[in-house]
Amino acid sequence: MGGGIGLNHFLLLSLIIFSLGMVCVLTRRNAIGILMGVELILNSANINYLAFAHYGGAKYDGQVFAIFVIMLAAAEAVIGLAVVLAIYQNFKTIDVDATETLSG
Amino acid sequence: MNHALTLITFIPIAGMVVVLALPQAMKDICKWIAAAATAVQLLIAIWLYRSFDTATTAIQFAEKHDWIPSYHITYFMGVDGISISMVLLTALICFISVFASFSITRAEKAYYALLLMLDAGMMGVFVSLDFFLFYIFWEVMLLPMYFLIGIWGGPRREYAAIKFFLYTLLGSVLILLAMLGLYYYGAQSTFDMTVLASNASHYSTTFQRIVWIALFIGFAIKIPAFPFHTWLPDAHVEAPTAISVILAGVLLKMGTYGILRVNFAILPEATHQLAWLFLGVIGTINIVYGAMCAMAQTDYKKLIAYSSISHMGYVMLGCASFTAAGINGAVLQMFNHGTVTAMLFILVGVIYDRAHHREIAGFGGLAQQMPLYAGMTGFAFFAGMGLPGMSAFISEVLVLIGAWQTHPLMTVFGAATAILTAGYLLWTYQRIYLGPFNEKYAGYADLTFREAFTLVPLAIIVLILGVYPHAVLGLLNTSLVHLNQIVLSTPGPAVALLH
Amino acid sequence: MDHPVSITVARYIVLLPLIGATINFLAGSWLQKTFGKRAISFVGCGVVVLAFILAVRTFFAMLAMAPENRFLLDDLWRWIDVGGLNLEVAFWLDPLSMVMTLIITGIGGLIHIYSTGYMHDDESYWRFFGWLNLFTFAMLVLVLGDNLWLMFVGWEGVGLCSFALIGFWYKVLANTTAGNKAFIVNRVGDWAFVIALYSLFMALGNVGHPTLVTREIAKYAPLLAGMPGYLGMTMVTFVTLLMFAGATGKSAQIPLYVWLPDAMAGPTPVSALIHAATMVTAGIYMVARLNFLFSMAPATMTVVAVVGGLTALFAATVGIAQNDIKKVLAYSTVSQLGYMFAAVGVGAYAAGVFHLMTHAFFKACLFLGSGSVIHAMGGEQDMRKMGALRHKMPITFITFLAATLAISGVPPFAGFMSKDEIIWQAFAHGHTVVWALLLIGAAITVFYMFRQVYMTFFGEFRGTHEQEHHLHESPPSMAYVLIVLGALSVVGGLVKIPDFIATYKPFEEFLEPVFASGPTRAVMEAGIHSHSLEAAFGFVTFTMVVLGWLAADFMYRQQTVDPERFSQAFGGVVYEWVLNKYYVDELYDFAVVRPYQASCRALAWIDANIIDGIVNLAAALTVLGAWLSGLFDAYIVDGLVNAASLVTLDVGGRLRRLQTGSINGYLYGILAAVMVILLVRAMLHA
Amino acid sequence: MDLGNYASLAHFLPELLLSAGILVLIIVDLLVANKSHLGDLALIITAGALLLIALTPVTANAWLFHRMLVFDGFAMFFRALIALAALVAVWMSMGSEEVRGCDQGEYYAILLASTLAMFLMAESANLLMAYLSLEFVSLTSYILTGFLRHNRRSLEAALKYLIYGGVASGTMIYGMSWIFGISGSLDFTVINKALTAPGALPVLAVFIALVLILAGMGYKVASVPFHMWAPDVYTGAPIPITTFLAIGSKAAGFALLTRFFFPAISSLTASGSWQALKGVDWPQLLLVICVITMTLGNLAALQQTNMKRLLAYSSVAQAGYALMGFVVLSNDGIRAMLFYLFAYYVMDAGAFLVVMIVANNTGREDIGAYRGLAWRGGIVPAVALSIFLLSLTGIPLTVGFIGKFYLFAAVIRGQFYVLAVVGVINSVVSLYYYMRPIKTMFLDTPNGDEGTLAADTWNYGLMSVLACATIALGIYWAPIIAFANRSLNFFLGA
Repeated sequence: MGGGIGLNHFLLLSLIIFSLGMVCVLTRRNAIGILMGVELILNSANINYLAFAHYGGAKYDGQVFAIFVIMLAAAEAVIGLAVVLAIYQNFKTIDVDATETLSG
Repeated sequence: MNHALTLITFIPIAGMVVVLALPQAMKDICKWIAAAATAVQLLIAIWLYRSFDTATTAIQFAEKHDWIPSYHITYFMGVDGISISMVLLTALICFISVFASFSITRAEKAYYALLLMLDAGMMGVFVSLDFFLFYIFWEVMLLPMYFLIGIWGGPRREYAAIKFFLYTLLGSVLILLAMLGLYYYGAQSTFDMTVLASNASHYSTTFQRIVWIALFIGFAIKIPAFPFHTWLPDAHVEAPTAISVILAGVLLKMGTYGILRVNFAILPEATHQLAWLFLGVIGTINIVYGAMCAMAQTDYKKLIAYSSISHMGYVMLGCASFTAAGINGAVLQMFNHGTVTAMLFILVGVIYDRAHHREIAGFGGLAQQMPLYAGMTGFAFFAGMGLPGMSAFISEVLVLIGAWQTHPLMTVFGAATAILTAGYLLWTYQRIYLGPFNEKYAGYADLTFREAFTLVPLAIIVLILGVYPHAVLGLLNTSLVHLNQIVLSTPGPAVALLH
Repeated sequence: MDHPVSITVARYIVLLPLIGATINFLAGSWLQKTFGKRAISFVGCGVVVLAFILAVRTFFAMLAMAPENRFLLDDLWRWIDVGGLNLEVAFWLDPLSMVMTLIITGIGGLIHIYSTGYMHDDESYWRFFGWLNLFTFAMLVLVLGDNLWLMFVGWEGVGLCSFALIGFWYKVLANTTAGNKAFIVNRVGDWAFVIALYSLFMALGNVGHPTLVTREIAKYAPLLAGMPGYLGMTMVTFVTLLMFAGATGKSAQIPLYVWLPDAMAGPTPVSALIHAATMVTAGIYMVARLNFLFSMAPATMTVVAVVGGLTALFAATVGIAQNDIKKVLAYSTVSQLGYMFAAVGVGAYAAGVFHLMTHAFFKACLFLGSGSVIHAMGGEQDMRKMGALRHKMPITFITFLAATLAISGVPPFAGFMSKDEIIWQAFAHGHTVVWALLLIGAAITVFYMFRQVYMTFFGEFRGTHEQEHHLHESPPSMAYVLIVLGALSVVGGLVKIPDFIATYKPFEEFLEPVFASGPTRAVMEAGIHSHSLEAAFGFVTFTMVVLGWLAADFMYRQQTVDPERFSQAFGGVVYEWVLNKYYVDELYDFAVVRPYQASCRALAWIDANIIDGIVNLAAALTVLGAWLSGLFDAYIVDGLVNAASLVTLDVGGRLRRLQTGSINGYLYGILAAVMVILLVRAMLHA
Repeated sequence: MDLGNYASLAHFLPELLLSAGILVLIIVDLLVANKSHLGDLALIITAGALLLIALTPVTANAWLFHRMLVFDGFAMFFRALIALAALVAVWMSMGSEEVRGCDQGEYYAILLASTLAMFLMAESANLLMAYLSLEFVSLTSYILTGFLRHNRRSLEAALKYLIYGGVASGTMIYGMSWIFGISGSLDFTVINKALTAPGALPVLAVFIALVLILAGMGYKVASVPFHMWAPDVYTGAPIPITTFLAIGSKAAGFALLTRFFFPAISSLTASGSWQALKGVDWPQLLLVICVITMTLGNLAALQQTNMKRLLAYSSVAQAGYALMGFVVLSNDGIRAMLFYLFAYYVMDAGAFLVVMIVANNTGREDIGAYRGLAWRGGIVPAVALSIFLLSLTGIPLTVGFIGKFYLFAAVIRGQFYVLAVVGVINSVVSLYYYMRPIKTMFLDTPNGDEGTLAADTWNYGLMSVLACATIALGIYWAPIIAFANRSLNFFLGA
């Protein structure tokens, strides 16, 4: 690939994003924040799919996959927000560690 | 009557169903239903005994049906000389123990239902010749035992019950693994014990030894062999009288029976090489250790429990002797210990029902208040000491006379224990029944008719087998000699025996 | 002997007492309530007397036979048939067991009759006769059993009865303790005995004849010659030694004699029947019965002779210092048994059995006499409280004196015939040491016996007034028995006159066939045969007897010599020792009983705390594991979270939780897991 | 054969019925005022689906919808199992006090949707389809878990489940992307060809990818270390949903796991054992996970006092047992696993049902509510619960024992002796906590404050059926094993 941008650059990028997402998920105390982290992870995957699809000889499988991921991410976010909202209505906080009635 | 064995095994289940079906109002008659069921069982057992052909080593009254063909699991029942005596014993002890249970007043329906279930389980173990079936019965019996100890037991019943359950389950899972090993690595995939036995030579020596030891531990816990015996005293002390009777009378025998039925028959080579250590030495330890621990007990029932441990040691030693006399003596000892120890536990129960404690030190001079009871106890104690003219004498002599030829040193200890046994039994007798009368027990009734009814038959059997042991030996001899031959035909142990 | 005559009478002789026992035990208390003690006496004595009559008839029938055919077998049923061990329940009636049977049923019968008087006031009269009958049965099984296991049945059976009768008055704890002691000490002997049987069975099996039937052993015993046994002995020596060890238990020899003196706790008729006349002689009977075996083991023979001699002397010395009228007789019994063992030990089997018989006569007489004294004294047994009884109870006195003369070996009383023979045989067979022991023993015997006679019947009465007032001759049932036994003590020995007087020995000839085996003959023939020498030694013995009598006479009748002078010799130390039976009981208690009990307690503790502890430990470990897995979640997983969340939240009580509710915790968990997995993977491939 | 969209529908009837049913439910929910019969409707629909499954001939294996789904015996088994699970869940929901307060229409619609999703999960033959169905299941599960809108525990559980699931699936698709990259395809058979083809394989990459994928699938079967959501979600969700997750979702997870790890990336040898990719030693990894899962599950369960939580941990341990059949890499193992999943369905459903009955009556889920149950009018549920728990322990005459028996048989045959010993030791340990409720119900005497139990035919009926099944199948299980055997064919056709 000479000096140009190649598959490995994309993979590296996606790996970085994946890691960022992981870190975000692990450190955020706030439900929204964690969901954002999840989004990052999903998108890192998307980058992979697209990159592989582009460089590999495969048909449009990768792109299709990516589209579905985006869509499902939205669905997941919706539900997540709904639940968060419900919790907020009930106990006026969305700090996940504050919601601790479980674990007996 | 070619379904005799199915019948004898499932009659109690039928009884159980009836008992459970009874409306609460009629709970008083469930004891009689239990009695009837066990009585029928006893009759069938006697019929089997009368029509058993003692001349052959073949399986008799065999019943075989496919069960799970895809896995070669069959419903295979049958008896030979080894099991027929145990069938007889089980039927007898269960019959007796029903009458020993009449003092139970709490949740009778459940009690008798469980008792009958236990009965069926034990009977099943002795008649089943398909290893899988054997294992099912073996485990099924644990559950009623758990509840019988746990619900109707003494103060520490929960501890004793779960201890018994965990302990024996640990043993049986090892048996399960061993069973699967035998199934897969044998000449052919089967659970049929007779076939497994005929293919014994197929297994490699190392494999045999591993499986043998796994099986041994499984069975040893039931015997119970040192050092796996500690569940027994607890279980006995907490269990109600009738359950102790069954526990000591039948349950313990299943361990040694299993060793003969599985270890000896299916893994003769490993048996030949390992028995001197696992059966001989441990058996001898059982004998001496049990007797010495019994000497130091302050609880009447615990003392008897330890004496059981001691007496079961003779069975193991006898098996280890690999002589016709020794192995016959061993199985005869299983039978005799069953009857004698049943008497002992019933007798303990008699006084416990009245005094509600078992502290030996707390009694004294009971012979004046309850002469009949004292007399009966004396009889049972001397039977326990293996007094000549009583059954246990014959079996212990046979065991030792056989063991002497292969393990003299162990035999010396085994024989010496006769002194120790006399020591702790006589001392106990003196402390409880003789000497100045402890006025605290004035007004205690002597043996009731029911109690006498549970004791006298056993006493008669003890005497008959003392003067005419052939009644049982006749059953055993052929099969046991044959089994012994098989074991002896394999290469012996590399280790030098303890001479 | 290979072709015994088949009979059926033996079973009746044996079973009659059993029937009596059964009736007494099962229906005794009822009979006693409804028909009174007569019924019991009728049953109890009836069966034994009947058995005696049968025995006598059989005896004469036997006399009618040719000596070599005097072997009768009554075969009942197959007892054990396993692994080559084929045993019948069968009774073997030969001259030896005939003699024993006559003694057991005869003397036994007399003592039964005596008991009707002696035990008359006991409320559990029926129980007494039940046990007495059962004992008779067991004893008959012992002597008539045709194989050694059957013999052992009787052997332990009599032990049981002895136990029960010693502790007959069980309300007194001491009595029951004595009973336990007797049984347990006997068991020690039995231990050796059964091992002997095991080895014998195996040895015979190795030569192709596994058997324990006495006559077959006799047949095949020669095959055992030279066979190596255990502990470096030959098999025969090993076996016979162990058998003798068993005998020392049953027949109260050193070192197992300790139970017999205590056994005097039982009613006096019991002491007479069991602990003098019959049971304790079982050991001698056994040796005589197995003479063919013992004769093959010279080493054992020597041991038997020496132990016998030692016991004879040792027990006699203890007898000197006893003040309890029965204790004296007890030790005298031990001593006399020693004589018998010495006899069979040196090879004079016939003499041994002969003394067994005469001893049965006079010792029974002595015990019953003492019983009648105790009866008269209202239970008093201390001779120091007696005296001058000869006026009040002449029959007892006369018979007692006769028996005393007999035991002292004064010619022509029964004891002389047998004891003198033994002492001579000891020397004749070259056992000089044994001879010396027995000789001294004889003198001491005379001394303590006459000491007893003088203390009891002479001097002036030393008891309380009501005792004196109460003194009376015993009822006829007892008196007649005494007379019969007294008479026997006088004339009972006339069935064998010492050779230097006349060759008249029908007794010995009667027993001849029993001792016909090669080795036995050899042993018996061995030694000196000189009538003049025998006469000389007879004289020596007699002088010793006279000396013994004089000493007693001076000290206790004329009282010209004060026994105190001797008892105080050596500062009284010796006396103390003798008085306390050399502290042997204390020694055993200290060396055996206490250590054993201590170790039992220790073991029980170990069992409850360590062995069981291991099990509980396993359980504990599981729980610990659960707890640790909790810690893992709480500290490792959650800990990181808290490290991160200190800023935002109170970390509160979450540390304690097994399963934290923290989401981040989970995620950290996963991450950690993935990392670990990858690391492991990397290592695997490094 | 490779069916197009229309042709596929013939093999797709149960799913179609469910889809139709979902719509019907929603519409009816909008129309009728009395919602009390929606449950019956849902029950009928589920039963119908089950019926269709029963009627479908398993003869023709096929690729559906252009190789998106596969129709084969293996799929059939899980369809049946999941449908049964749904049936139980619906039935329980109708008898549950908790659910009665909820919006019936939505509830049942989502429940059925979840069922449909699980079907797809069991059938998916393509990474994309796998991801979609898995997410579908997840999304519905989140909603169902949080369905008790005013119950704090429920909502928290939902949130945790969701976030956890999001991360897990995210990780999974990231891993999938690598597989896609390496094999150049999403289709399982193609992947298989590509990976098993001769030539150098980027071993480490593949391994990492598999580990990441495992995170996603492992969280569905709740195996350590991806189990940590289970206790909270099981405790928080309404009991019928807990049951559904425990038996249905877990089953679907196992289906996907098996289909991916066996047909997709391993190859079947003639001897009926499976050959993993050379150098990629995920079997060892799974072996470790299996051992840790059963052990940790049991140990953690030892300390629980809340019945739902205890059963949650027990279900973790049970997953560990089932994995034993997975790691021996043989058809024996898979057969045993299938049987065990079925057995687990019967006994675990029963156990949760009894918990629900007690909760209905006493409103309590802690073990204290069971004190002396047998002696205060609850003898039937007490006996039933004992049967279920003993079955979970693996005591003979219960289906649970047979399940364990087959698992250990496979393990022994595969010569994993250590695993076998660990397994049996674990079942001994498990006895201890399974016996605790039994002890409490029979050996303890009630304080009197626990309240009594009123028998209701609806729940007791199902309970009795399950209890009888547990015993009956423990005595004669030939049909089930035959079914598992028949289901043991993966369609690998071109």
